[in-house]
Amino acid sequence: MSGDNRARLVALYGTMCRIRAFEETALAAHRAGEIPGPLHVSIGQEAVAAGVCLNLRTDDRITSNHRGHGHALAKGAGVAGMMEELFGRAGGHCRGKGGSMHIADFSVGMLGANGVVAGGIPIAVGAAQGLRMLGSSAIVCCFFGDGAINRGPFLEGLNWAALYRLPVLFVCEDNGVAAFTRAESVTAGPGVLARSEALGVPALSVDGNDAAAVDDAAARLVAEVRGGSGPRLLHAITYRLMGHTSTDPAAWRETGEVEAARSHEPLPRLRARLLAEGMPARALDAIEGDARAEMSQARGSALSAPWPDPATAWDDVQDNGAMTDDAWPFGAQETV
Amino acid sequence: MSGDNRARLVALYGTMCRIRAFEETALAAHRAGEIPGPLHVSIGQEAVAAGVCLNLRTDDRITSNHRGHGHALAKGAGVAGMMEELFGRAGGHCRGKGGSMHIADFSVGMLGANGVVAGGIPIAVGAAQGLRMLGSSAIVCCFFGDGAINRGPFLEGLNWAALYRLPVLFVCEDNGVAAFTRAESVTAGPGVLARSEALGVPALSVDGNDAAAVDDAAARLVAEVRGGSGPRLLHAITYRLMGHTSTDPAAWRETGEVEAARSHEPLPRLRARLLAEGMPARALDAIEGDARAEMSQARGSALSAPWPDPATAWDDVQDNGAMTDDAWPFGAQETV
Amino acid sequence: MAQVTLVEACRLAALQEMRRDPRVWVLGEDVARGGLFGQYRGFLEEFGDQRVVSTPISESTIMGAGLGAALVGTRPIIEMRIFDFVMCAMDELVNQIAKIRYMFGGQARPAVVVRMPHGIWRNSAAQHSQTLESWFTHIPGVVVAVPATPADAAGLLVAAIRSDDPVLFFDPKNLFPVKGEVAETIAPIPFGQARRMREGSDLTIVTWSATVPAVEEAAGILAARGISADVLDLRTLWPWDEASVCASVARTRRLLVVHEAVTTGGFGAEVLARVVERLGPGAVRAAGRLGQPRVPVPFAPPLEDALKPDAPKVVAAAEALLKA
Amino acid sequence: MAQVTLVEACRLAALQEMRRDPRVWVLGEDVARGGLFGQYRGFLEEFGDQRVVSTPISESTIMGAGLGAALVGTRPIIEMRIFDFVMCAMDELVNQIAKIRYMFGGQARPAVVVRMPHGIWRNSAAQHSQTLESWFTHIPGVVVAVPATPADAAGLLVAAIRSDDPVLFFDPKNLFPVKGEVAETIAPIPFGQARRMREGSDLTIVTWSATVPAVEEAAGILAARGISADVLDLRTLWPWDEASVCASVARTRRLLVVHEAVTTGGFGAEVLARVVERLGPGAVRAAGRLGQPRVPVPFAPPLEDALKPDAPKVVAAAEALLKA
Ligand SMILES: Cc1ncc(C[n+]2csc(CCOP(=O)(O)OP(=O)(O)O)c2C)c(N)n1
Ligand SMILES: Cc1ncc(C[n+]2csc(CCOP(=O)(O)OP(=O)(O)O)c2C)c(N)n1
Ligand SMILES: [Mg+2]
Ligand SMILES: [Mg+2]
Repeated sequence: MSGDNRARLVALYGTMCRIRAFEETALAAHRAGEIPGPLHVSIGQEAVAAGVCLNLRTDDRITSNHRGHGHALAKGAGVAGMMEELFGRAGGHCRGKGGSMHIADFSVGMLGANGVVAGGIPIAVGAAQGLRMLGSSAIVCCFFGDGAINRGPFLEGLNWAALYRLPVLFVCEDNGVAAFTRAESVTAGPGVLARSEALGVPALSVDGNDAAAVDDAAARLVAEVRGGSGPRLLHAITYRLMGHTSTDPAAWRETGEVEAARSHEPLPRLRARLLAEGMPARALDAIEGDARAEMSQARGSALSAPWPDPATAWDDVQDNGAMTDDAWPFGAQETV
Repeated sequence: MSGDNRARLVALYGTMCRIRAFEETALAAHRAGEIPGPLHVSIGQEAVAAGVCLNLRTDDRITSNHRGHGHALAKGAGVAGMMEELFGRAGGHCRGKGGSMHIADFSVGMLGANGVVAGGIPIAVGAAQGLRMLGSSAIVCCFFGDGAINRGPFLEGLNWAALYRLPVLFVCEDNGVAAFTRAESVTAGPGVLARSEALGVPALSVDGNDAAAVDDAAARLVAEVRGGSGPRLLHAITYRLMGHTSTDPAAWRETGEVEAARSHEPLPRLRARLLAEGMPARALDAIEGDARAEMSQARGSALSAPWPDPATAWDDVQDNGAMTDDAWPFGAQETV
Repeated sequence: MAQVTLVEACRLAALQEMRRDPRVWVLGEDVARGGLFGQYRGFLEEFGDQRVVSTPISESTIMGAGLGAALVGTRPIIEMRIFDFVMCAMDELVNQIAKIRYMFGGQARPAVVVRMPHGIWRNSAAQHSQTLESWFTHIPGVVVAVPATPADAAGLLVAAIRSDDPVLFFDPKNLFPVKGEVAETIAPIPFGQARRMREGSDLTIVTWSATVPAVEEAAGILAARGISADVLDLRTLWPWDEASVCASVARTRRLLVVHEAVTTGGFGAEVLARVVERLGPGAVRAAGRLGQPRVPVPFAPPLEDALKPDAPKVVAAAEALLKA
Repeated sequence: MAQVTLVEACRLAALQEMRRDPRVWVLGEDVARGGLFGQYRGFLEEFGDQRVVSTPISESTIMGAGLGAALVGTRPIIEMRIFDFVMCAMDELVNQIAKIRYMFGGQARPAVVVRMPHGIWRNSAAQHSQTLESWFTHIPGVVVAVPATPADAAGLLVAAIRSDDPVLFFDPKNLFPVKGEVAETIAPIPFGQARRMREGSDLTIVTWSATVPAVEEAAGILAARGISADVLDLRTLWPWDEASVCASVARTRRLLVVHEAVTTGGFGAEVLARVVERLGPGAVRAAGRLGQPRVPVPFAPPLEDALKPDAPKVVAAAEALLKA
C-alpha cells in the first residue's frame, strides 16, 4: 500500500468517524431535548459523503437534501456552526434560522441542505451553469436519495445538465428506502442507471458502503466532469441503519434486516482494511476518539451558546420592503 | 387486400380528411376574425390521431394537449360542438368557456385538451387507475408532444403507470419541434424510447405519417394494454407543416424544409396507397369532398350560432360558495 | 360520544366514508403505512392496496392522478403529507382541478379532497411551516376548509368527501393531539357556517385553524379583565360566513381577525375589507388584524415564538383595538 | 426620448443592463428566438448562447437553475413565458428562492428577476389569463413589481435587474402594444413609490398593471361629470406606497381599489384593510374594491367582457362609492 493511498484511506476514515460521531452526538442531544425540530441522520451511509467529497476542491459546490450532515461535514463545513445550527443558536451557520434540514456553509461551497425532496437538483445544475459563465473551473456535486428519482426535477435536471454539458456530478445515495416505504415498491423500471443514461448522463454504480470504492469511482467521475465531458451520475448503494427521523423506530423492517446490514456497514469495513494493511489499532482508535471528543465538545459548547436575539427574526428577509419589529408589535395594531 | 383491411384504410382516410378539413376551415375562420384566441393546428400530423383512435372504444378515454382537434375528432367528438367551441358559442362542447385549447367531449371519452404542456399525463394515469378500481375494461390513451418529455410529469406519470401496471397507452407525437425551438436542441440522450423503457414502459417507434403503420402499431399496443400487460408508449414521428399557432409563419425554418416534408405528408401517402390498391379516385374525392362540406357547413352554423348569455359566465364554477351576477354588479359595490 | 384527538377524529371520518362509499379511496406517500401522522392507520388492512395507495414521491402526479381518477367517477382523497409540498403540484391543483369544471362547461366534476397538513409545527422551519390558505380563497372553483377541533375536522372531512366540489382540507398539524368529542356517526358540517366560540359584546374576534386555541385562551384572559369578546371560528374560508361576522361586528363595532398566516395578503384582509364594504366604515369603530409578520418561519424556538401569534399577543391586540 | 411600446421598453431595459453587467443573462423557452413577445429580439446575436439560453420546457428547472446560478454570483433573468406556467415551478419560487436568504441566515443572495407576463389577453381562457400577483405579496422574501406604462416597465426592470432581492416582475401582457416615452438611458425606478396619474379630491382610486388604462379612461369620464378622482398607480405591490395612498384617502375620505385579479383575496383587500387600520374607520366615508368575480377566466368574448373590469364598471363603482 502506497503512503498516498493509505493517507487517503485514513482521511476517509477520519471523515467517516467525524460524521458518525456528529450524528450520534446529535441523536443523543435530540433525545435529551436539546435539539428541536426534525432530525434525519445518515448513520450507515457515511462512506458516500466521505468518498465523494474527498475528490472535491473547496471552491467546488455541493447541494444536499434533508439528510445532509455528512455531506456538509465531508465538504468541510465548520462543526461548531453545524452543531449550533442544530441547537438553534445564534452562532449556527444559519444563525438558528435553518436547523438540521437547512444547513448551509457557503464559505466551503456547501450550498445547502434542502427540505424538499429533489429540491437541490435544479439548484445544482444552475450553479454549474453559472460557474461556467463566470469562467470558473469548479464543479458541482448534487446529492439526493433514491426517493428523489421519482420526482420530476430529476428528469428535468439531468436532461438540462446533459444538454448544456454542465460540470455536475449527481450522486444518488440509494439506501433502499424513502421515508417509510421501500424504494422498490415505488420505483418502476430497471433503475437509476438506466434513467440517467436515457437522459444523456453516463452513470455507474458502486458499493456505497465501501469508502475506498466510492473514492475510486468518484475520482474517475469527477475527473471526467472537471475535464469538460459533461455531467455524470454515481449510484451509491448503501443502507440506512436508523429510522427516517430520529423519532422513527423503523419498526416495520423485517426481523434481522438491520442486524444483517450492520455486518456490511462502512466504518468497520474500512477499519478492518486499514488494520489488515498494517495500520495500528491504536491509531484508528485515536482517530475515532478524537472525533467523539470533538463532537461532544461541540455539543457542550452549543448547549451553552447564546440563543439568537428575537430581534434578529426580522433580519435577512429582503432589503426592499423589509419589516422591522417596531413596525410589527402585533400585526398592524400600532395604528388602530 | 382484404375487404376488412381496406375498410380500415378507408376509415383512416375519412378521419384524416375530416381532421384536415376541420383545421383548414378553422384556420380560414381564424384569419377571417371569426375565431378568437390562440389556435394550434395539427396539419400534417393527422395520421397519428386517426391511427391510434381507430383502435379505441368509445368508453376508452383520451387526454390531449394544446394541439388536440385531431385527437378529439378521431375519438368521435361532435363536430358542431367543436366548431362552436372554437367560435366561443353557447352550443360549444364547453359552452364557449374553453375554446380551442380546452376542447373536451366527455360523452365520447375525450377528457380534454390541455393548455399546459404535459398537463394531460397525470390526469391520464389517474383516469386509468380509477377505471380499474371501478372494474372497467376501458383503457386510457394519453397524447403529448416531443416537448412534453422534458417536463417532470413525463417521468412521474410513466413511473406511476408502470408501477401500478395501469392500462395506459402513451402516445408521443414527435413533430420535431416545440413551439419555436427544435426538439433536438433541448432534448439530451438517446430519446423518448430510452426514457420510456428506463421508466419501465415498453415502447416502440413508428412512422407517424404512415396511417396504416400507426394503426398496426397502435393495434398491437392497445391489445397489450387492454390485456393487462401494463402501460405502453408509442413514439410517432411526424412533422408539423404549419407554424406553432395560426399566426406564426414559422419563418425560421430552413429553405425547402416544409416543401420536402410535404412529400411525406400522410394524406397523399394514404391516398396513393388506396389508389394503388384499386380504390377509385372518385370515391376518395367524395370522402374528401364530404369532409370539406361537413366542416364548411359547421363553420357556417357556428358563425350564426348564438353567443353564450353573459349570465352563464357565473355557472359551473362550484356548488358551494358559487357567486351569481346579482352578487357582483361591480365588485362588492352593492354594499358601499 | 368518544373523546379523541383531532387526528383520530379525521381518521374516523375517512374510515366511515370509505366504508359507506366504495368509490372513495386515498392516495399519497406512506398512506399504506398509516400516513405520516397515523391518519390512515388500519386502512390498508381493511380496504386493500387498490383503495389505499402508497405512492412514489411524485407530488405532481399524486395531485393530477387524483384528478384523473375523479373524472372517471371515483372520489379520491389526495393526501399531500405536508402542505408545503403542494408547491410541487400547483399546476395540477390551480390550473387543472380548480378550473376543469368551468373550462369544460360543466362536463367534469372533480370531486377530490386534497388534504394538506399545514402550519407551524415543532420547529420545522421555513419549508415545513407555511399557512397559505388565503391563496386558495382567491382561486375560483375550490372550497377551503380550515377546521380547528376534532368534531369540526371530522364533520368537515365527511362533508368534503361527499362534496362534488374539490375541497382543500387544511389539517391543522399543531392541533393534531388536541382532544374533543366526536359522535359515533359523524354528520357532515355544511360549508360556510362559523362556529361561535364565545358570545360577547365589546369586540368581535374572528379566527380559524391553528390560532383557535390561542384566541380561546386570550378571550378567557380578556373576560377576566372585564372585556367580553364575541368569538367566531370560521371553519371554512370559502364559502365563509360573512353574515355571522357582519352581524357580530354590527353589534360590537370592533373587529379583530387573528390567523397564523402572514398578515400581509392573508385572509384577514378579506374579512376586514368585506366587513367595511358591507357595513360601511361608519358602522365600525376599529378594525385590525393579527398574523405573522412578513417573515419566513424561522427554526430556533425563540425566533419562532417571537413571530407566532399567541394568547398574549391576541390580548394585547384586542386591548389596543378597544382603546381606538 | 423615443416613443416605444411597452414590450420594446422592456427589451431596451434588459439590453441596457446586459450590456452594463456581464453577469446578467436570460434563460427561458424560446428566448434565443427573441422570446414569445419579441422581448429578447436580437439578444442571441449580441450576447451569444451562453447568456441567452433557450431552454427545454422544464419550468421547475428554469426557475431552480436560475436560483442556482444566482447563488454562485450571476444575475439571471428567468423568463417564464406566461404567468400561468409558474404553477409548474412554485416549489422553486416559493420554497426555495423566496426563503433561501433567510433560511441560510443571510449567506445567500438570490438576485434573480422572474418575468411573468400575466393577465387577460386575447381570449386565452382560464389557463393563460391569471393575475395572481396578490399571492406573492403574502410570501416574505420577494419584491412584486406590476408596471403599466413603458417608462415604468423599463425603469422597474432596470431596478429589478440591479436588485439583490429576488424580484417578481409581472409583465402586463395586454399592455405590451401600448406606447410611451422611454429615456435613452433608463434609470432605475425605486420600488414602493406610486405614480400619481391624476390629482383629485372626491375619491381616491388605486390601481396597477392591466387596469391602469381602464381607470385612466374612467377618471376622464368622471371628470367630465364633475367628479375629481385622485388616481394612483402603485407600480409595485411589495413594497407598496402605503403612505401616498393613506395621505390621499385622508383627504378624499373615499377609496376605490381596482384590479384585474379576482376581488376575493386580491391585493385590493390588503390596501383597503391597511388604510382602515392606519387611518381608522372613522376617517373613511366609503371604501370598496372592483376586480373580477370569483370565476375562472372564460374564453368567449361576451363572457370575458362581462367579468373583466373596464372603464364603465370603474365609473359605476366610483359613482356608487360617492353615494355612500
Ligand atoms: C417534495 C417532497 N415530498 C415529500 C417529502 C417528505 N419526505 C422527506 S424525506 C422523504 C424520503 C426521501 O427519501 P430519499 O430521497 O430516498 O432520501 P432518504 O431519506 O432515504 O435519505 C420524504 C418522502 C419532502 N420532503 N419533499
Ligand atoms: C408548462 C408549459 N410550458 C410552456 C407552454 C407554452 N407552450 C405551448 S405549446 C408549446 C410547445 C409544445 O411542444 P410539443 O409538446 O412538442 O407540442 P407541439 O406544439 O409540437 O404539438 C409550448 C412551449 C405551455 N403551454 N405549458
Ligand atoms: Mg432513500
Ligand atoms: Mg412538438
